[in-house]
Amino acid sequence: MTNLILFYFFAGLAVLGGVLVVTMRNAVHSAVFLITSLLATAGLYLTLNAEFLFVVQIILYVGGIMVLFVFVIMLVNLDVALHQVQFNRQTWVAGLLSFALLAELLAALALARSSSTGMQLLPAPHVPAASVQGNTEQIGTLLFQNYVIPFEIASILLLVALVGAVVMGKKRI
Amino acid sequence: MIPTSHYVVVSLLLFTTGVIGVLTRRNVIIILMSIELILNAVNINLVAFSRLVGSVEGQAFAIFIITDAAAEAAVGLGIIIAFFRNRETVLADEMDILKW
Amino acid sequence: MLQEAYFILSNYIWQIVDGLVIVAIFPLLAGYVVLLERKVMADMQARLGPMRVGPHGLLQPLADAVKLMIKEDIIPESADRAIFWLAPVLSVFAGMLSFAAIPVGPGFLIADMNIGLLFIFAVSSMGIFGIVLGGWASNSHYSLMGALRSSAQLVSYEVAVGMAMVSGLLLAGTLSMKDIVGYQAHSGFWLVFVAPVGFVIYLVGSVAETNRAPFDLPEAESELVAGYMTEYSGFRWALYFLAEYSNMVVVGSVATTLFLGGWLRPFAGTPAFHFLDYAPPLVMLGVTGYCVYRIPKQTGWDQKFIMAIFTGICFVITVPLAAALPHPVAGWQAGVHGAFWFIAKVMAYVYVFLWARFTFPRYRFDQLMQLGWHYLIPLSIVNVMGVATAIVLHREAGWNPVVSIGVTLVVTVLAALWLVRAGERREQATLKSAA
Amino acid sequence: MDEPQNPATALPVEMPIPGADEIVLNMGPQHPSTHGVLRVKLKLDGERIEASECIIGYLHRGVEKIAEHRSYQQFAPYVDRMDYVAAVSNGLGYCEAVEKLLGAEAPPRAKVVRTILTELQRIASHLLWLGTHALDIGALTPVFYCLREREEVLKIFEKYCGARLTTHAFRIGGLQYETYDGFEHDVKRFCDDFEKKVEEYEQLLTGNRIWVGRTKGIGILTGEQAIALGVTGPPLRASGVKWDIRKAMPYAAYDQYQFDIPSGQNGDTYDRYLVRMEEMRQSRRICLQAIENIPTGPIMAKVGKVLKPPPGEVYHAIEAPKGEIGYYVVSDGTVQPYRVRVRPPSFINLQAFDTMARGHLVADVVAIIGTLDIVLGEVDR
Repeated sequence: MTNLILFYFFAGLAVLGGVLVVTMRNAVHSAVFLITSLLATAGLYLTLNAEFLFVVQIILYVGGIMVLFVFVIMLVNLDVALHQVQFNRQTWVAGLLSFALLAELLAALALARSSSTGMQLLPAPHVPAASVQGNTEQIGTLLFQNYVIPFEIASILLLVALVGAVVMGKKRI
Repeated sequence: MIPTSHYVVVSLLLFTTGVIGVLTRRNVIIILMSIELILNAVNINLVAFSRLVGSVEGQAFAIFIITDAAAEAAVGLGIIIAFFRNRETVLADEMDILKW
Repeated sequence: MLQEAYFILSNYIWQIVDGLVIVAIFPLLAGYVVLLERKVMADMQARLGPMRVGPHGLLQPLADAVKLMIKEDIIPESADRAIFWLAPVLSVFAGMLSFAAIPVGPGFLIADMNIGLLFIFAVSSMGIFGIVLGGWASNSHYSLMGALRSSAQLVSYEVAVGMAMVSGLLLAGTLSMKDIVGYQAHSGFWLVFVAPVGFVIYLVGSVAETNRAPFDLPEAESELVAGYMTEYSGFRWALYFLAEYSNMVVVGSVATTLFLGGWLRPFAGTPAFHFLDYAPPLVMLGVTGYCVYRIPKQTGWDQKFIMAIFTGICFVITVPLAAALPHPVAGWQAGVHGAFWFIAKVMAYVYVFLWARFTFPRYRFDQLMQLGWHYLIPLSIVNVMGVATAIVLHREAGWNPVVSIGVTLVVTVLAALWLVRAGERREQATLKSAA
Repeated sequence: MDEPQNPATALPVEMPIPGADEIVLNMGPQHPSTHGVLRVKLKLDGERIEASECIIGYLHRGVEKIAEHRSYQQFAPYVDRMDYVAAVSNGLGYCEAVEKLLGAEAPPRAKVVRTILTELQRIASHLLWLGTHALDIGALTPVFYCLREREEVLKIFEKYCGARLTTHAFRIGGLQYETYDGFEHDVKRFCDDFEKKVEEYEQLLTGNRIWVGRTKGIGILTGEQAIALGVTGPPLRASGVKWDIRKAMPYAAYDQYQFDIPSGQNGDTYDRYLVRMEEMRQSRRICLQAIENIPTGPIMAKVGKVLKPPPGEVYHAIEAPKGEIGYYVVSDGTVQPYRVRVRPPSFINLQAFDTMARGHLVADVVAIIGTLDIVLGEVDR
């Protein structure tokens, strides 16, 4: 019961935040609602017992990426931009197509639930009985044993992105 | 225990919102933010299914996606800064000369 | 529904009580840190400091709070009202939420999360938004520059602070705040003696993280007026202020937990030092005695009365400390003694902050970044590798712990010296090219 | 920032296309570290200064104009209010200028007492400078120590003439007051204590890495630049030019005493700091020498009650704590000066601000304003 209330709270906040990100005129407001949405998502992770991901989401997404966004929004002076038209001309087409996509995906989900041959989404998830290791240790073991090469590749990707960002941000190269 | 389908629906909604944002907004920064929303929707799915399967691999994948998002944001915002410095705009449909 | 509520209440009643106590005490503590700061500052500067409100200014925090609350609340005309409102709240929210994971004493904490330390790290990283958004929403150049500075500063120093924490975590092998202290109790050594370099990095980094002098550039008074707080007044300003001092207490608590043995008494494992258990009640008794001695010296019955009340408070604190004797190892006895040592250590840590503030000039922004990126971050990485090597040498290769730690420590310190030398050479080169 | 572009206040550089991080920042007139009501307009690239402009006049009181409607003696207190932290030096310059115009000379005893008081004033002024400069750079504590020492000097002034800040200590022709009993003792005690105190300040700041980092290489002014800009006082000497009016054109009783002129090599903020610290020591040395042997005799020359200098003009300059303060007095033979023009050191030193500030960061602006040691009362007059 409590879990369900929490879920609906976080889910509603996440979706509402997402919608406001897309509709807000001012980029800083969009960023604030994106932060809300991301935090709500972090809450969703908690309801899924993924507490390490909860923390990672806050540290990396909220404390890292979003700071970068806000930083750039402030550097890029948007006083002028506020008075410009915020949406493209193809808004309606795009909106319709997106809703069509949503309807399609929802239909697929509904079909999957009803069909017996489709993917079994309905059965209650089987959670292993309280595992000896905590969530953090499990992820750590996984990352540093099974996925150590992807992990290193990701770190190189970050390094490349770092260099790229520095080069892009430089005035004269 | 909340059914996995609930999470999938939330993820779908977020995903669609993100897609709408990417397709309709003119401001590149907001487009980037919408991409973050999409990535986030994917993460919810991954974590939800990871619980369904009963392993944490999905969470590990989510961490990779967050890493990707960070890299993408850094480079994307770097490009926006560079572009703004030269062209004084952050609107996607004004970025139309391919080379400057 | 009701059953569930009852279930929650009955299972978490102690957490709720602890939470109420901690949430009630820590803002007060933050207020009194302000008084402490002013008194310490006055002492270092050959003055008396606040003396008017209450005997020796003891009621000054309350007076300040009342004054700030009834002050006119000004929102600049061209400010972004919603975000202007949101920003200070966010700051305080981040500061206060961190208290949830701080173990004040054994069994005296709100939530024993197995990701406690990361949780605090995450929540305090959210505090950046309070500053950045506040600076942006004020629509003033000074505020904006303060905000940009602080976001750059916090993001850079977070790396060094995080790495310093990692060096402690590697040793403790857990993220749970409670277990970290448990590890230190078990091993008999505070981590500061095992990973001193990590502690120093954390000390410097945490000063920068809390925007305190000599790293208080976001609010550099002489340059940016008050940085991101320039346009704030009254209660909103008080919220920022509260956030800053709560953050000081939070970083002090983290340092205490991670490096200084948390609630442990000095020499907790050595029976020969058990007499130290008598120190807390004796210290408090001494304070009480001093207060009694000061009562007749106050001018006016009101001052005498307030002094008497403070005497009473000190005595009330003394009683459970004394009652917990002679062997405070378990239950509430351990809790009160643990809380005493914990708060004492936090205050000592905060005192270092104040001491630094009144001694050093302020860094310039590029120097600050240089210190962070050229010295602290490389050093913290070297330190993490050193600690990891020490652990491997001890646990896998079976070396003597003292030898393995000593060797890696020497290497780390050499690396630090090399960094400093390289930095000096670079500095001279730039000076030469400038001239 | 959106004010109409007034050509007089427009930035002295052409504005290129404003980039992503170029802003114009207005520092002051109400700002904690512009030392009064100075307004500095900065054009910033990020935090780097591309151009700057000082806008003054917020404290203009028309001191020079007032002089034309006051008698010579009546005007003397007004000069105290120009550089209000070094009132004694201002008064000395004015009194000596008028004495020169009259052809009178103060008696030896008055000269020595004037020297002592002026040197004490120099110490007081430098102490205030040190405290506020350190405060600007972020060291909160030295200012209180400095004010504590300055208090001792002000006490001596108070005992001597009843005023602490705007003393009006001297009269045209000498002194109005005889020194009080124990004057020598007070000065001697102050000088004896002061030796240790300077050491204390140096311990706090001179070797401090942050202090050195904040001041070394900041606001460099070469000797040629300094001379070209008319900079005088410690900033000039820190640039390596050994020019001190006390030695070059001795006035009062300076020719009787031994003292050195400290000078620097790099002309940066750190050197100016060191020069001023050394100047305080030298001032103490002069005071100690002077206090040993104050001649007896009258303290006032015979100049009469009504001063009517012969028509003519005179320029007299002295070395004030902040630099050369000069008085150009024109007499038309009446009881009121025809024109008094003051050459204020702060005003002329402030000219060097733009030269010193370009290429530095916003944080350095406060260091540079601090190191120039300006007093807005004197800049605007």
